[in-house]
Amino acid sequence: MDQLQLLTWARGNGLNLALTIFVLGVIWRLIEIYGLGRKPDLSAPRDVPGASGWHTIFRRSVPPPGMFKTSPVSYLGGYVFHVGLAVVVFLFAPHIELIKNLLGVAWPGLPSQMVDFITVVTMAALVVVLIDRITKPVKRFLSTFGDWFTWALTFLPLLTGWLAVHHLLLPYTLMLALHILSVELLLICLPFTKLFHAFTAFGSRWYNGTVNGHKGVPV
Amino acid sequence: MKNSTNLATGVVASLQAAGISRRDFLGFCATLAAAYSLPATAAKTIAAALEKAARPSVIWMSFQECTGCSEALTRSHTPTIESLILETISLDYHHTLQAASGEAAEKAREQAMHDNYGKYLLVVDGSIPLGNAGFSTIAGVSNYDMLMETAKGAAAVIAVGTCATYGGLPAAQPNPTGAVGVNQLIKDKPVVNVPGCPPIPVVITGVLAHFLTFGKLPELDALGRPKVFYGESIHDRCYRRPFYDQGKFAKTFDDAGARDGWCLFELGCKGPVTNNACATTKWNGGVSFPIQSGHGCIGCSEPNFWDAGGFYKALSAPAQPLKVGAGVTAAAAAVGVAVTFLNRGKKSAAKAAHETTSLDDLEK
Amino acid sequence: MSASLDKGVRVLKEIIDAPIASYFSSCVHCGLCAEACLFYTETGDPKYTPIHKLEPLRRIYDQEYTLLGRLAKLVGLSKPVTDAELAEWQELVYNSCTLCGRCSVVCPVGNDIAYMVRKIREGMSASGNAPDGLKGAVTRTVNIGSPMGIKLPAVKAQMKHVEADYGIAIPLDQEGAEYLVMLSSMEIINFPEYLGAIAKIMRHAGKTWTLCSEAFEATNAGMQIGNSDLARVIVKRIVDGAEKLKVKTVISPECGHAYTALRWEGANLIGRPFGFKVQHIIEVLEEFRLAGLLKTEGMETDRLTFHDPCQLARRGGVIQPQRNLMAMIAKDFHEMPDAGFMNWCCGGGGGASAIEEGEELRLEAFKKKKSQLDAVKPKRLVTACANCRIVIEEGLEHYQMNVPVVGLTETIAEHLPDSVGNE
Amino acid sequence: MTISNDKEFKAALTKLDDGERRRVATLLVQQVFDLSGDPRVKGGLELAGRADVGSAELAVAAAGVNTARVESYTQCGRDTDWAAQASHFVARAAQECVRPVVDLAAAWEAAMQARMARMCKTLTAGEGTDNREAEAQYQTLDAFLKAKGSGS
Repeated sequence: MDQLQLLTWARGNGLNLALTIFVLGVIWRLIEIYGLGRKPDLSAPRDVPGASGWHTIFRRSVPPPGMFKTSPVSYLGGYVFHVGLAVVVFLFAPHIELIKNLLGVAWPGLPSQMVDFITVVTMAALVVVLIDRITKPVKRFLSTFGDWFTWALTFLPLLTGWLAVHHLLLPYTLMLALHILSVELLLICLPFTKLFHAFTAFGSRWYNGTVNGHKGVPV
Repeated sequence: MKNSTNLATGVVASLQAAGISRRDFLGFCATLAAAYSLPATAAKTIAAALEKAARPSVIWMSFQECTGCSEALTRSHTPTIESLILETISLDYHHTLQAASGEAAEKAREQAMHDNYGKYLLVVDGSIPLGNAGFSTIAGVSNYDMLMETAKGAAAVIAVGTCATYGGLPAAQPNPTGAVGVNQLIKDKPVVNVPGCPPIPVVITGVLAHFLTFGKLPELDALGRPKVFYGESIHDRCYRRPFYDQGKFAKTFDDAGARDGWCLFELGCKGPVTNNACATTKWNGGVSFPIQSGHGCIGCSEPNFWDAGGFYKALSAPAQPLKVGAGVTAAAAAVGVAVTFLNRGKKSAAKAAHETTSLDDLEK
Repeated sequence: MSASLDKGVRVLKEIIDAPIASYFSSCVHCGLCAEACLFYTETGDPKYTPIHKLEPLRRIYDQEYTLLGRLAKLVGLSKPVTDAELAEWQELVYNSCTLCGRCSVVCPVGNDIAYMVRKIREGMSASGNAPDGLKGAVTRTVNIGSPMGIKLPAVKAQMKHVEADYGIAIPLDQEGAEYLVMLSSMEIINFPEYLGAIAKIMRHAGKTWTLCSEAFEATNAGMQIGNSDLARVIVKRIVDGAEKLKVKTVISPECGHAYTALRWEGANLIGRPFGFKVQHIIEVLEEFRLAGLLKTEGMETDRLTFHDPCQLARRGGVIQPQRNLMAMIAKDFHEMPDAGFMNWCCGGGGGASAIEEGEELRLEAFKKKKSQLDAVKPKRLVTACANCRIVIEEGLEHYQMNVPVVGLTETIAEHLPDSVGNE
Repeated sequence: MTISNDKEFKAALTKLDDGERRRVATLLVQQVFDLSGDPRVKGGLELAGRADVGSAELAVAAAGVNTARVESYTQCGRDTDWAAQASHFVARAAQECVRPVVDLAAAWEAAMQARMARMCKTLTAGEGTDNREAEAQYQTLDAFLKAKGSGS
């Protein structure tokens, strides 16, 4: 199999396989998690504006009072790499083209050079959060194989994509194939690792906001 | 064209006979020097070498092909220097071009092989079918047998066109004839791949000129291609590249973006994964190349380009219609519901087995 | 003597629900919850990271309720939870967690960690791994009626004392009163002034109220130890008492977890909504204030600050009323850093103060409160939880700080005119 | 005149000056001191009982008494030992005696907390209702007033 064939496989059967597992995994895991249900709260609710699951879904994206200065690296690094990932994934024209092909929806992209810059910043942020994970006692204490593995899963698509665009290390075609394959690996692993927080974080925030919102606490 | 003889006629003389000035010839040499990354003074060296070069014997064999490669080389709108290089070689066998036919033609080939054993160049266009010897024969001889026999005495083999290099169209899925390229069969001597459908004429002549000038083949990359012509992707040298960098893409072939010359990536241009010199040397004497004409690169010089997901599909788009559909969703839901059913059962069982805690139950 | 690992695991299987599944699936090990926990910030020991305190529960969830976890368990790839492990976790689940819920409001993915600690305690208690101090407290509550062993005669003696002190009669078992006033053991034992203050306030506001001889104790050690069966027994007494006396509102005393037990867990424990209202005394005071029934006289002139009990504020939703009340009587009021919603726990909530072996850790964690107080340097500290009050007083004593601690209710009462009694 | 209820008791306290009130309060607390035995409380009471006590001395004593008070708290959820709790109220009552100024409220509080101490003690044996401390306090104040009256 030559490079173009590998690329074509990655764009064809590979993508098919990865998306199949991804869709399968996401739906299965979501049902598995939320199918457990919860008991209704029989206590009399306290109605306070702003105290609800929906509010918390959004509000929790902002650091609670005092937290930013205790962990600036976690917050800054986290913001930069999450926003950066979102920009790179959803605003790079070739990626939009993929989404258009998959879902039939499209939107304007950003200039490729800007995406290139954001990719570098995002990778830098990921390296910073990795160093933070290694050096901070709490993070290191909590870290399992899954944490290192998912870091790599997130970093590789950025790195291979960036290397491909810049024709570094390997021929573009091969690097592009590796880039797509790394994304496919990410898709396959996402439902079964902590990366699934991309879906459940919203559910978790909603539950937290709802349970505490019932008490009139806008968390 | 005539059945060439082995007479050593000066290149310049023959060029002049064809109405091409020495100035034009030197210009051609300068182009080659630049292509090979040689200093400007090398143009003179090339010119001198070409002037003195003996006319080497060349055997050109066409297998499963469309003659497009030969056409590209010879049927230029106006006679070009590329086509005239052919005048400088002793093209001893080319069954499309040669006057002789039948036994006489085959005899010419055998004669050339015999006379120049170990020194002649073998140029091949077209792929070789391995599925059945009868799929493609010349004078009753299978392509495979003829290639192997002729290659034996060749100094080097130049595979011209994507069919000869990688199998090309005949090898496209499902490859009914079992077509392969030359370098999959010839392992014991240098094989230069000059892919393209067709290859850029100046690249073909450039390889020949290099051989004539320096007596050896140009430096090749991992795919056997001359690095000088295939070292960079079309995307990298494309004049529309700034639009790619700015994120300006034509969405259809006739929209405002297309008219303004925006990048054709989203229309399926394969420039990024295609290594060739189209964007720099261009075609027809530097007039244009596909992207300049408003059509994306189809990647014709890359292996398996026929099967690379469609000419009009962006590189980042799925190469084939995806099959993730209702079936997968239903299966996923089934797994989820099954697990949930088990989970609920487990939870209920735990609840049913719950013995109300009394104070004693706090102690082990 | 029947607690066992099996029972504990079974209970954990029973309590795992969709929120818990979602929370565990969302955790990215960012460790931010540690920064919100005073047991980590003051010791620097990563084992006090809140989410880590739930590790046994996480494994049970994974092994029992996820398909991949089930498969891993089937082929022996995952480590089962052991009794020794649960015993080891006792310190993390009880001594070093006050259910203050700070972690729950900082978690970026939205995990309500305190919710889960409350739940894992169900399994810990069922497996016999609850601390002795809490076992004693819950045993006394169920058998005697109070976690501190107080019986009705002690309450009656205190009523008598307060009647003499304040010159106001204390109603007992008066059917049809508007308010049923609950007490915490702490108030019966250590702070008789609370009952006096209530008497004064109710007289001032012109409200009818009563104590209940069958349900005077508001605290719920069953909830603290994390056993819903026992918590139900305890809360049922109050429900029965309130229904028997046909009161409109039950007032939870100045005690944080009693409020949570009654206001938020109560109806869920007995499995039906209450027919009466539950309010913390601070909410009642705020209602009186808004209705113009609270006419205070004079202002405190010394520098004051307020400590928000976690269960009242962050976990209970009562944050502004105490400030409105302070504004009525305090001229020189200053907020501590992080006060209100993000206030730091005293270090002794959620049953922690009943655990003797946790005392050293508690004093270590108190450094957080100390630094908050150092930032304000108040002359006095006002709070609304008897347990906070004692834990803080002990901490202040340990760190040789001279800041008297008083309850808000009694402070308000002091500013009410002595219209009838004491003459 | 003899004091027979809290109203008269309070009225009598009102008429005293701060120094006298300190000494009366101290006498009332010393009456229940046998329920404590804490040396810091003892020392504080001895100091407060002196007519010529200085404010610096009082401050030192107050710190010691406060420590005794906090240490003797029964913590939330712990089993109550009423005898120990009596000692807590003795310390709390004593705290009123070592204040810089013993006003009416402080003297009253000292008396009330002393009664709480006695009440706790009676709870160890009985039902806490056989508390005669109030009467004992009336007598003590009577005696103090008589001595004061004969002295002046």
